[in-house]
Amino acid sequence: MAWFHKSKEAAPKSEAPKKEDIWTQCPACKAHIYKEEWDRNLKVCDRCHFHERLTWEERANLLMDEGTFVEICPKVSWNDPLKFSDSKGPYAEKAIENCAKTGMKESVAVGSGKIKGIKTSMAIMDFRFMGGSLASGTGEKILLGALYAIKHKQPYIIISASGGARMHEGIVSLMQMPKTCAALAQLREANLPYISIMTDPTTGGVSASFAMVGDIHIAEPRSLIGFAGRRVIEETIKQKLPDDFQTAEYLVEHGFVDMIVHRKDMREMLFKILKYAGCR
Amino acid sequence: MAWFHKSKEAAPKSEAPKKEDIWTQCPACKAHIYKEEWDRNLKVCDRCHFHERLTWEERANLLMDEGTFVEICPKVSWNDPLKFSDSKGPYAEKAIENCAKTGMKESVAVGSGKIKGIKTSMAIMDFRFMGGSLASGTGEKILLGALYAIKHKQPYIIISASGGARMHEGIVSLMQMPKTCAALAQLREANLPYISIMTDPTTGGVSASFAMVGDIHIAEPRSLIGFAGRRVIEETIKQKLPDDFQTAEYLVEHGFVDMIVHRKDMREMLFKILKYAGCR
Amino acid sequence: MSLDFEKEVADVEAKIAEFKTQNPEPTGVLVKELNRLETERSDMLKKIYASLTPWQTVQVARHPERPLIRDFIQGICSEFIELHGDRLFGDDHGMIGGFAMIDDHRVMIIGQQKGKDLEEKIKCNFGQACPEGYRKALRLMKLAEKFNLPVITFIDTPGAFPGRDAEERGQAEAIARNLLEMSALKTPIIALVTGEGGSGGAIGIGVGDIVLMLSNAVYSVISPEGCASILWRDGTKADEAANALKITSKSILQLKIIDEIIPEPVGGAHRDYAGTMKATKKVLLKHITTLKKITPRKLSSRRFEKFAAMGRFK
Amino acid sequence: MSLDFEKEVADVEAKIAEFKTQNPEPTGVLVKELNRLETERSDMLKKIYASLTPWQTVQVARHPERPLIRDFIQGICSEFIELHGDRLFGDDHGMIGGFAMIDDHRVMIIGQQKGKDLEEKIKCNFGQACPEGYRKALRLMKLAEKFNLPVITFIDTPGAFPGRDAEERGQAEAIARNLLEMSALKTPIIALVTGEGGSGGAIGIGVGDIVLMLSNAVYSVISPEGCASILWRDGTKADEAANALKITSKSILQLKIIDEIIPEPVGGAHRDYAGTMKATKKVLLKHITTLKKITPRKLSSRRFEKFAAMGRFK
Ligand SMILES: [Zn+2]
Ligand SMILES: [Zn+2]
Repeated sequence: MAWFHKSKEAAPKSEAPKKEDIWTQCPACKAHIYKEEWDRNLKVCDRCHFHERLTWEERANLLMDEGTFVEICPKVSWNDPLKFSDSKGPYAEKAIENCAKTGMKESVAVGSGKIKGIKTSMAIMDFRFMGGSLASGTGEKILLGALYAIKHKQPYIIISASGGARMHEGIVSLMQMPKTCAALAQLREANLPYISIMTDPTTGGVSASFAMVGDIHIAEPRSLIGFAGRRVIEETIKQKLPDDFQTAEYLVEHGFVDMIVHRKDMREMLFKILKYAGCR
Repeated sequence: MAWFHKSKEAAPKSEAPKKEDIWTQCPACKAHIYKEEWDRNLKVCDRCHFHERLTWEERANLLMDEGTFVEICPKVSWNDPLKFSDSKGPYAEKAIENCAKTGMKESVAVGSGKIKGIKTSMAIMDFRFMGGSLASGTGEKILLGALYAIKHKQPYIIISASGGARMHEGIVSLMQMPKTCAALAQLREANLPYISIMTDPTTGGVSASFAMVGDIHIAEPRSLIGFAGRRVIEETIKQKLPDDFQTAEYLVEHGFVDMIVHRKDMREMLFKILKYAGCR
Repeated sequence: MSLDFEKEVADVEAKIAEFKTQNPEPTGVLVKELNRLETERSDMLKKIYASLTPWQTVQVARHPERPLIRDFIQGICSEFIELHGDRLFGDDHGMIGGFAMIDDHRVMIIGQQKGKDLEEKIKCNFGQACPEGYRKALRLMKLAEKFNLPVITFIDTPGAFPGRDAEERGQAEAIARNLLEMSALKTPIIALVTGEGGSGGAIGIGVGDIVLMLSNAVYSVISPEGCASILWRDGTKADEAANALKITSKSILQLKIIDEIIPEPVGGAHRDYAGTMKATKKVLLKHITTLKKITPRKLSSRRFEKFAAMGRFK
Repeated sequence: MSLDFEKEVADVEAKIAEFKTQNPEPTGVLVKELNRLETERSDMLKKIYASLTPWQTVQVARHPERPLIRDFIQGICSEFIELHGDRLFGDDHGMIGGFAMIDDHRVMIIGQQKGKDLEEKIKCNFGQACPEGYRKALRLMKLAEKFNLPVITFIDTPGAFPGRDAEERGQAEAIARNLLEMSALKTPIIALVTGEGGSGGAIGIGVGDIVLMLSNAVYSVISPEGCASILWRDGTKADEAANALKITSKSILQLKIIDEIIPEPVGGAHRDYAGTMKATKKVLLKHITTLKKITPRKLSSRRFEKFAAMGRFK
């Protein structure tokens, strides 16, 4: 398997490799793992099966036929409708920083490409951009992805990775919930398949909108999926929650996720499902 | 209120009225009640609100504008596809007895009439005919009622009173469940309203078919409504069930009945709902 | 009950009460004095309510005497036939609904009920609906669609219930499903935020052709307290958060998220039920009449366009 | 495990086993003797299974080694992608389903799983599905409708689960809803009773364009034991009840409730999985091919006519 195409900007060759270039540490079980093995395993820990968060490029590379993924609305960007500031300063500054850090303009990349020859539209959220939060730009891009799928009679796949709505855009971010769902209603009206992939984390306003209305719901192992936060719930019910509460596996047992798919099998599974959905 | 029109065959006038002509006893709380009061109260006990089972004529009189209810398939009758006999003898004999006893040919009367001027089709089950059991004739009549409603663009109201499927007709009686529901799917396709009224009892195959797929679910107070029998459930779970288990009130709390309506208010409520449904 | 910032009004009100006790049937100069006091009270309220801070508005929106959906139904509708249950799991008392008549319009009314006394509040989960509440709402909307009835939702909730059971029964799915189905519903929908428009729990019944707010209602992606504790790392900074979040009807109208504000009587809806009902009824009737003239297909495509445009800039 | 009425077969089988132990590699006359014994066994089975009483058939249909839906999937399908959950409450292990491939046909398979060992049986509730099972089945059927996949249901259940929770979550509603929706579904449905077709729990996924039974399956409105205890007031009269209820595939075919019987190998499906799979696959493929040629609208109207005609006499 080599879904991770080599990075274009390979590290400059230095005399002796540094320690952090050779070793990495699993964020979950803290095991030390060869960086090469870690990457070969698609950032999944062999020991504890933890699935590390991926960037949107890594996901696109992982799932799409090489070089086929093309963004459809790369210019849609973050907005600051509230001129919002919090204790750490203006939202605008934070957004600009996030752009610089990620090379993205919003928390999602939306485009179209091929999975083993099947054309599909795809929205890929990226947790690095402000925790993958759902804001006006995110909602707009997800909507444009749905409209593109309708126009080109393609299926739509959304990969969620989000802590929820972006408070900094206030009520405007809340409205991205109905907005994205309204777009998916149009997709349904056009009788096109919609696959929702939930990765760690898929919570709050994202779980309560586009992530939960798929024809098929797939989750990566052990992803956190839920509406309210664990702490809020524990405060409400004055009880400790079980350890596996709001895990992908828990969601399967409670009827909200069709299947858990390991990252290495995701591309093949999507291909199979798209075939059942009649796509070619 | 005088929904109960006088019986055509009034009792022959004798010198002194007998005790049982003056008094009746509530089957639930055993209170002694003047027969006149009992009838005036539509066979509802003032003391414990028990709703005594009614004959189909009583229901038709109660709900329909006087003289408007006309049966649409009075000739459809019971059948004996299995040539069934049990320890008490042939089913055919029992069925003939039930016909004689009730003046009916099956456990339901189906017709069309008016509720305060609004034309409606209506199926009225009668518990006297073999416990209101669902058999081939019952299913056929309920289906014909739906088709009549579709043909004449009328709403459809079914009043259930049944212990469930009639074993004596074996698999044929089981097939009346999909048969009646298929008819109601046709009614839905025609965009016509369907109101299900559950009276005591509405259980087994009747609760698991036409009774439970109404646009609106109305129940008479304290009616027994459920799928499996209390004894079977208690044997399965090795626990006593609460007293109010499977009562109409319990069903409201669990989300399966829209409202409980006292017999005396039923006609007015149906009229109101039909107005909301756009009928005239 | 008077709020913090109404202290001086409370003083005048106490004076009025005392005056009335001492002068049960005032005449002449005493009438004049009473009028003066009442005018003073009214002017004070006008002044205070004309310049409420966002955080003060939150307190008005949450006022324990603020009219609830059952008050609106009683005040606006000549008939209400309550319908119960989601046909799947239960009947949520925190989300009610049923057929109702407003003048000669038959409609379906749906909304959160917070509860008046403690017993009712507990029964209603303080207006925090569970998945079965959102599913009941959807069932009733689908029924309204079949029967060609306009849907009117009354929104008043701190949020969807954040309980373990609610989570396990699919709070997220239930809200998401409603958003999708409401956007495509083929009958008019009017959504009115009467009190607290709390996040996903509010929008879960909030996808309307027309979206309205009472003037002192608030509508927010997160409670000011929640926002403060996350972004200011200090729950007591709720007033700052309330400012920053732009949650008042005026701000929300400016952001083009709602279509119209229904003005409340002087001193807030809780001070004058009748006036609130009258104002609300008038605006609802206007929109019902207009929306009924649009074909169902056109309605749902307009509704899509409306929400698609929210948060689309330049 | 051999059944009561198979005593003499068991004796011969014991002999064969002993013979094989004593003659691990038989030649000449010994081969002949072994063949003789196996022919004897086969003839006995043929004779017994040719004239099973209805009550004996029930025992075969309930045989602990009878193939279950997961066996059929493994034996018939080249691919199976299981889908979980009803998106409302839970994932019922007693009702499973998913995408599957039979030769080059993509289909949706749905059915009750009774479980093999005790642990699995408990997890599956012995094949007695709960409301969430019926709702999962419906969700998958709707998905199949959207994706244009034929639905194949495998029916094998003593009945829907008669538990308190199942009742409270709407066992009746869930089954009724399926009956209505299946009758109108716009994709082919083939229903196959593989073992026990137990009452409402069976028909809850049994509304097919084509309804099939394995030859030793039974299909009944009530279990013979249940019927006996009600109508004979004696649960041990199950054999009489089984007779009277006409629950064998032959009787049900005569009553025109099913379209075709799939013959099982000699001695029942549990004695020859491979033969059972081969026979089942052949019949399924025939009907899939035929049904795929019919338009969805035509299919659902034909399905309505089919069930409307059941129990219509003269
Ligand atoms: Zn690890
Ligand atoms: Zn009584």
